[in-house]
Amino acid sequence: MNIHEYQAAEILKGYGIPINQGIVATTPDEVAAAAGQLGGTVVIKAQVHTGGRGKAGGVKLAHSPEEAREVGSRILGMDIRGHTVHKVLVAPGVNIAREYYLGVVIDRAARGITIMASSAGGVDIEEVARETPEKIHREAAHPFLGFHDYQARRLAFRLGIEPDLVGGFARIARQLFEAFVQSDASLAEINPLVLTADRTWLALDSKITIDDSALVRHPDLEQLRDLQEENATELEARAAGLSFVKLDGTIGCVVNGAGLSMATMDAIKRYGGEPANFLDVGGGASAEQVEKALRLVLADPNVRAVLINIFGGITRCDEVARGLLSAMDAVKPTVPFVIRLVGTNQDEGRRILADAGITVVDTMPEAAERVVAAAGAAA
Amino acid sequence: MNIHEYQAAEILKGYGIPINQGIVATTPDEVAAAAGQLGGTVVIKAQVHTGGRGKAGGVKLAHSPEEAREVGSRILGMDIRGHTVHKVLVAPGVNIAREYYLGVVIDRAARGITIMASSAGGVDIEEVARETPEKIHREAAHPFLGFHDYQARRLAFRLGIEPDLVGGFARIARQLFEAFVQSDASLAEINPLVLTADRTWLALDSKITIDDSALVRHPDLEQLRDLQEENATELEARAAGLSFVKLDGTIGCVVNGAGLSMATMDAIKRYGGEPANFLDVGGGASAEQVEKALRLVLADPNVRAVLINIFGGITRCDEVARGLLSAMDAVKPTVPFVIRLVGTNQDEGRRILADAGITVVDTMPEAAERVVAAAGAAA
Amino acid sequence: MSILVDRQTRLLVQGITGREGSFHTAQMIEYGTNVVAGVTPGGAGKTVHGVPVFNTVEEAVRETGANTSIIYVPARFAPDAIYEAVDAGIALIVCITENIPTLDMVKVYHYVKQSGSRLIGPNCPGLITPGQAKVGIMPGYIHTPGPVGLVSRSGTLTYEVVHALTQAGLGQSTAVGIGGDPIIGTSFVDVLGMFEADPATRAIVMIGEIGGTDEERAAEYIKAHVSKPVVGFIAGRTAPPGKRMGHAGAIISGGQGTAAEKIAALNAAGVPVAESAQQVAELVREALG
Amino acid sequence: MSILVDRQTRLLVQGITGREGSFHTAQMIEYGTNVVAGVTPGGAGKTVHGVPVFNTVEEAVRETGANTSIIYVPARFAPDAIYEAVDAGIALIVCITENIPTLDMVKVYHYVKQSGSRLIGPNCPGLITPGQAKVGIMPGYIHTPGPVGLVSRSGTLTYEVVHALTQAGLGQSTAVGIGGDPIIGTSFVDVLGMFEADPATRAIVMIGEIGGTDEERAAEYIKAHVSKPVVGFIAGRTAPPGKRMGHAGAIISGGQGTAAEKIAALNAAGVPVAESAQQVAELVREALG
Repeated sequence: MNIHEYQAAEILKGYGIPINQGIVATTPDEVAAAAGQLGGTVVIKAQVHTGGRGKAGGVKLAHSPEEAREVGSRILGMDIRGHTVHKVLVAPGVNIAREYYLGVVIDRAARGITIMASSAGGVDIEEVARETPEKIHREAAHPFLGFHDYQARRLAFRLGIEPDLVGGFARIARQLFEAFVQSDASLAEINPLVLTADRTWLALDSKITIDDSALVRHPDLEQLRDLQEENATELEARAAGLSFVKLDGTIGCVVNGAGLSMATMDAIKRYGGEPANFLDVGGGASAEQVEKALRLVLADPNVRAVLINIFGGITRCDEVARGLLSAMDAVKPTVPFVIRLVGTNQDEGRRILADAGITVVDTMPEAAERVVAAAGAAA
Repeated sequence: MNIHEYQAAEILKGYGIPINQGIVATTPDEVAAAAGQLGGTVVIKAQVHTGGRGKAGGVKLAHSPEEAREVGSRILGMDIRGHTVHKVLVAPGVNIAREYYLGVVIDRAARGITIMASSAGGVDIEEVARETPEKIHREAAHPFLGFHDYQARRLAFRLGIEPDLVGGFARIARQLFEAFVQSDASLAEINPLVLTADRTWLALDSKITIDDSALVRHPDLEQLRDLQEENATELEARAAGLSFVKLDGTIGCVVNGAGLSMATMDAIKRYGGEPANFLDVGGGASAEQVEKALRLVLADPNVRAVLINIFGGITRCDEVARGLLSAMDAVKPTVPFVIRLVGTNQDEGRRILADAGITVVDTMPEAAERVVAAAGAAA
Repeated sequence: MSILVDRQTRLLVQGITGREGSFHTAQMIEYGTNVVAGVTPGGAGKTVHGVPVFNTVEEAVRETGANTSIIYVPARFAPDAIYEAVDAGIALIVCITENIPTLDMVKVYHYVKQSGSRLIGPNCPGLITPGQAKVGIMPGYIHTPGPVGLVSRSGTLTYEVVHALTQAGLGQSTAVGIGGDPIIGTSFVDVLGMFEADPATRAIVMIGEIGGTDEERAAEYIKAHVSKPVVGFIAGRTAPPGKRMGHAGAIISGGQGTAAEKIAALNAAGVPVAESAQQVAELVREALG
Repeated sequence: MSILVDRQTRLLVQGITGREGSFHTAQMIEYGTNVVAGVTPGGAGKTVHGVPVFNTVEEAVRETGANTSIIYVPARFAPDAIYEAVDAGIALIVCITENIPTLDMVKVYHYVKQSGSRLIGPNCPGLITPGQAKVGIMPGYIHTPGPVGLVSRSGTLTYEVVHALTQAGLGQSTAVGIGGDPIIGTSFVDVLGMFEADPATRAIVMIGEIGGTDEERAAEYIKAHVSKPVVGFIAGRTAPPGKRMGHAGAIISGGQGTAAEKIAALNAAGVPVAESAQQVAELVREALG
């Protein structure tokens, strides 16, 4: 789960990290009031769950409440990579001497947690990783004991930080690690972590992503979810226990299993179609799940055809067929659909569907080819 | 550091353990008031840093505030193994179905933490360990990951606890472990942990000992220190950075090093004397430390002679001799003393002391023999 | 021959009295798996489909000689169940449970690694040696004994491929679902090494998906250490970056983990990557000559 | 020959710029120890008594080939210093620091045990191989090379015994102070095994004290594995139960750890236990014939 910059900053503050305390505003008036309260130059930052805010014009300076109001009115409501800006963070301007990157991530290859730091702060770290990888320094946390103090100091020394500033940097690195672990994060980063002109450390921008599987034990973090930021259909799917991702194509997919769902999308693409979604109804493919899934898929006005691809495993195909029929009956799809049903008792299952006038195809390539043709015809 | 039962109970309560909430009282009137407030039968328990309270008459029931006042007046001021009772805990009477022992200790042999449980609760666990060791069940905590849930359940199953009560027992075991770790304890035990007649779990009596070396990071626990419970001289010694233990004999000891101090006490005993104290001035034996040490030792009216035993290691004996002289000069001991000084530059050191009219003996046996004789003559 | 599970498997089911555990116990017994014990705390004395239930894994092992365990307990309790199995000396632990927090798995992974046990999963369908033992939730009947070893991060997609292989007359030595989470106990490389060493396996199918770099590592490993033919299949060519595609581990992040990279790595290691289950079967048939 | 430290020792001092670290660095150099590096975070570029200082142990090892480390940092920072030394591959780590919390040491002990390093201490005087290397805070001049190996939980009491041995013309192979804490990296048993294997050691002196059961284990070990003569000395016959006698580890608790039990165990293993340092020397002389 993604949370906003200002929420991440509040979490980090709770672990002792010095943050550049700002004020959240949702209207130009609030932006002006915040700027007035903070005084001097302020920075106004769009709060959206996507990167590249700066390049998109979502981060701007203002030197007076009036200017802040004007900037705020431009940023609020702006679209950044498909995300509408509903909130901005108004924060004091900072006199920056140097900028660093500090991040904690799950390192899948090492099956552990890695702490990363770079003197190339304030820019996209993935770009740094690609272009000047030698500028990123890494420490692997011990799986049981965590991030040793000496490792935090070693990062500071490798960044060339002066002896009198090493302690402060190392403390923030350890606090960030602690915040990461205690929040069950999959990412926690400060970018930039700045050294101000008066030689103090300040987290200017922070980002935290929470492990979805761990949210159940963090009801406080679950509260930070911004429903405005999430796709309505994805929210509905999650509530229904379905795994759904909205895409831009025209062919709706209802599949059991995540890998099979992806493979189905790939097959559609191979035959020249564009999937409208990823949708995993789960291994069992019960009638209720399929019905919910169909409703969600058909709610997308872009959908011109639907491919239902079910591998009957433990659940027999005849049962799946009956479930499909009742689901189709309940939903009454208005676009063409192609059903592929394979597995235990597949002949019986297909006969049931055939009796209802529904043709079932045999292989995934065939199903993909047909649904792409159907979507083309429907266009 | 030892803390009182009522303090231990408060700590355990903070970790979610159900305790038998009582009221601390320091006067018979307070005892009566507490009994009135709690209503019904109460148990009045002496709060002293020693075991065997029950046998000593420090734990009694009372069935009315009047009886409680009477019982309180008998227990308050009582001496239990050399500890004067200044406080009692007045707690509600409990309808006990079964009693268990649950404890967490440092297991030196395993270099780890061991969780112990027994169905022989409410009695001295060391006695159980001696006489029916098969009644004590143990689980070793993982040094990094701690006490697994399954281990807590396994203890419950081994104790023959019914399935519906296993969860509650296991939870308390984990909470006790957590309290132990978070408090840097060397011992945390609930004895007895009772199952009440209405099948709920209740910690009736608890004990926690804190690792002295860890107190520096637990200022909150340091606050629990009961100065009335500690020997005044030991407190003064600790404040001066000396390691001092009061004993019952007549020969004061001032030694550098813990092992050498014990060996010195042993030597005194071997020659028929009784040491008045253990005292380690530290490896360096500076003049200030020796002076403080001498003052502490001489403050004990039982002391009839003093043995100063210094091994001059890194610190040269001539320096130690000068320090000793200035310390003796400042303190002006009124009882005979024997000095043994060995090590670097010992001849020079002894010459300095001889010039001041002080004889130095060569070996520990000789020193012990002389000081025992001196103490006998002084008696 | 085969790998990991066979007729010597003496299976323990952790969470046997739960809905999933009980259902799949019946299915596994029906397939012929030797299910010797179940564990549910407080369940001692019961039986489930004729299988005796114990309070602790230690007791179950002592009483029944169980050497393999399959875990169906909820995510909250699954790490503890794995620790219990490891500490009781279970050699092979298969964890079906989904949604175990990643930071729990960091500890579990290294705990298992330091022990003598092997963990398959979590969030996996389990594994099967056709005709001998099914330790998982896959439909047994689609499998048939034969020379093809399968290793996969996916569930139904694996069934799809197994089905295609069986229909094409190509049986399987063992099919291992290693799981769809970011951190799993047994990787492609581990299983590839076992298939390489297994005389019954003559060709290997590896089914990957987006996320992580385990397929790339597998490609390197194949190049250096695998002499048997390997056919690949990678799901998620069309998946967008930054979106979790069902499995917690199926996500392209930081520009890493794309299907294109994985396919390129496999091709560079001489592994053809199929575009459908049917094509997997064709490529395997070609490889077997 | 000798054990643990000798002319090949390349010593690193962690906490070299502190008062203790600096003082003892001078003392060790004066004794002839090859002190090659020091570490103090932020101290890189300095020298202390001619020894170059580095920011990290890793750097010090890379630049100087240090193979042994002695730690003089305060208790708060000592566990981290040990972790750093272990992770940098230091083979022998000697921790002088006193008052490290016991629960920190539980973790440190097992961390070191799982590594390739050995830890001596904490709360120990260090160790010395007379005439070759002094890695500790003991007065070097009282030692003289010879055939007696010493292992002790104590500091000044060891000096006392060494002094008596030297005065009696009995030199030492190596004298190891293992430390007075409840949990220490290296036990009597470990050092006894090394002395047994060391050709230069012909007799062993073991100096114990009240608390714990390590002396009892040592007695069992001696009975089973030590062919060389061993002489014991146990401090604390007169110590009362429940009172910490200076050392955190010197406490009789739960009826365990009394001097009487330890002496009985040693006697039962054929080890005579002396009542004074002079008697230790006499018994050693008798044993050496």
